Amino acid sequence: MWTFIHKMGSPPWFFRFSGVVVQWLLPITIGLLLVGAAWGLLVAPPDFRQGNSYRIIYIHVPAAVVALAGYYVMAFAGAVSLIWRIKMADVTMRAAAPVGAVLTAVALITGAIWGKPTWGTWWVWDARITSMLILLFLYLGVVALFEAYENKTAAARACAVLSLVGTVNIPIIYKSVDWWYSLHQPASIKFTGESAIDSSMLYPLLLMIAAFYCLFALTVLLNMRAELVWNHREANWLQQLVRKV
Amino acid sequence: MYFDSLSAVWHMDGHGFYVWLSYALTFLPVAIMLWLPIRRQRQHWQWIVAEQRRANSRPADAQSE
Amino acid sequence: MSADIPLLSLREAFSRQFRRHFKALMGSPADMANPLLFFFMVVTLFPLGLGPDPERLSAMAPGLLWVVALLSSLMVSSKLFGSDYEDGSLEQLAIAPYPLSILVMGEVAAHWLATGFLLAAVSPLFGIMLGLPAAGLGVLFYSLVLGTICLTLIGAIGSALTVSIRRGGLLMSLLIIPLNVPVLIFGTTAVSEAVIGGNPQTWLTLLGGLAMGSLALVPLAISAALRVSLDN
Amino acid sequence: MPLLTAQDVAIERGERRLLSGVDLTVEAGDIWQLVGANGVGKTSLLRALAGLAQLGVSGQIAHAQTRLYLGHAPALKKNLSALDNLRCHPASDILASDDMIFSALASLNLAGYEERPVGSLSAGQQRRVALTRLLLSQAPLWLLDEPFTALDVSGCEWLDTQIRSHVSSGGAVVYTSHQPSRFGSLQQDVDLVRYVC
Repeated sequence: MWTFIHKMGSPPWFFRFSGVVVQWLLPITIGLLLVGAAWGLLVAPPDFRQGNSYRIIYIHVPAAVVALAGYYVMAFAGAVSLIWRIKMADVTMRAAAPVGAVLTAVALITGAIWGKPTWGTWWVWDARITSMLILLFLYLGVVALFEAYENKTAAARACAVLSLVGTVNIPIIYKSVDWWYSLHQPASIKFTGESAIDSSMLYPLLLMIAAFYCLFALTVLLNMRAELVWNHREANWLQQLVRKV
Repeated sequence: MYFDSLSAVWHMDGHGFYVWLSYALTFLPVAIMLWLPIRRQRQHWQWIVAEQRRANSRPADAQSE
Repeated sequence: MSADIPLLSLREAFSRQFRRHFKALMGSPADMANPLLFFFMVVTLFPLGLGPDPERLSAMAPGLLWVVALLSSLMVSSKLFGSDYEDGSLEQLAIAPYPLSILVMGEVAAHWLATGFLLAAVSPLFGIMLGLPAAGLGVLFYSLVLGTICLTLIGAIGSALTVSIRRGGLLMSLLIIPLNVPVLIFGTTAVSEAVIGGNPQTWLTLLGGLAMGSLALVPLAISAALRVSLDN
Repeated sequence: MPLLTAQDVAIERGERRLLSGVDLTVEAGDIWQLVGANGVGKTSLLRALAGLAQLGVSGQIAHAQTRLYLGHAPALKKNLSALDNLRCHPASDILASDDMIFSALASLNLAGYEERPVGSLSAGQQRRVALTRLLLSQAPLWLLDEPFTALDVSGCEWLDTQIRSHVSSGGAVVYTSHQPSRFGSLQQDVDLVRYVC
């Protein structure tokens, strides 16, 4: 285990390893996304109350779930970078932030579109959407902070501190927004929980969640590889690799 | 397959616009998100290749002159 | 000279830092008055924007007061470490033979007393101006005392992270506002509950818990962030 | 036991490597001057030796727990008096009585200026207030960044005397300057040109 982590910290080894992973992950991700989307759009039955508009759930919920998990991945990388000072962790954090921000934005946009046929309005200050919006701000803060620092090593450490503070705060934010919403909840727009979801609707949802996790991993790896090529453009191992290909 | 015809798939009992719009607005950014790093890496790779070629050809030029 | 020199006690080092910053703040009354003035002016804007209907204003007063308090706290804490960074005090703090997190807390405590606590103390006055019912005034004060502790501490993280960046002010609000959401919710709810004769204790307790948790964890984040800023 | 040891220290800033392979052992009684052209990394190395800079610094640095660092910035609050500034200095390590502070300020020709806000003093006077710290600390190791700039002749002489007496009583000094050696055979040079990448 330790040797594996140690190897992950070495750019040449990681570049080769991630190359193999990406080769497999790219077709798997695209396949999962297409199958899941087709299943959710075409095969699954409509919701008896919301009709066909509920099919947005197959992208909205996975995007939201993975966006939140992505923040924890980013913060974990930040902690590794702060404690063990592994440069690869910096690269991971930097690669994960924009991906998480895009997924959060996707969850917000699809949520808004879903709101129109369901609630009759594009935007509702519902607990889940509000929490998503705050998560988007947290992500944008990390991205903006990184861009603002001139020294990129310092930038990575500053972002690590910020994302750790955010991680501690996220459960509190989610909980407080929940309470806030339940205090002010208007009776007319109650959202039916998905606890009663039928298995014919659940399987494509699980498939799409898996697909979005793969998508997250894939884009982060691709971002990291692009970053590595740039950072190590003068390093021996990369020069040799380029010569070979 | 739940729907009977292609137009039913497109229309989705009046919800088609919302469903297809949200899928489009998901897959477009996802595609861009996948494509950008691939393009960036390829670009940098080509710069390195070009630089190596230049470095290799320079001594050869000097000899031929 | 021997290697182990009798140093100051940690408490003495902390209180020196507190006194230094407190005196410096007292020396520039304009800096202390600015957030209060800002509070005052925004409170004036609300009736102009929303109409003078007392019922409507008093219904919105808890939320309005808390949002303005949050903004004015944000405004002052964005400059918390600015002068320390520019005049070199930060370097001296970082090199001092005491834990940076504790020294920094001396400074944050002085800052809170001179801005946050002052704001809380004056807030009932603004509450009356917006027609906040008398039942809410006391809770407004208590909630702001606890709440400004959190706001100041979180603001200090933001200031520490952005102090080495030119034009860090706007960035700072982006970093800090989402982290302040729970404080705002707990504070506003406490005041609203008091107004409708409900139970504000729960929410004040939550705010107190938040303040205690921040007091325990935030100093570490501030000192880590300051060291990063010194390295930029 | 040496007051400061640096082994194989390398310094990089962003992606640029400034210095590498710096070895330095500072014993009690030593005066070291970091010599080099502008921009070579004198201040960066001094900050690294002081423990102020950590990012981009590799190698081993061990130093005494208390050390005195004077940088370009005077670390003075403009609207506090010199007295208050020195009473509550962020890095103060002794309980200095007001009398001690008064006599320290007087030895730098600052008698009569103790209670005035530092912001109202001239740049040279502010610099001397900052230097007063040398008398109000027990740190055995002094790290001084360009201490002789912005000082008049008498100020330079005062500083000269302080450094000599500090060293003779078992302290050590590391300083940067682009002026030639001031302490003759007492001091040793670290020429940074040798370590430039």
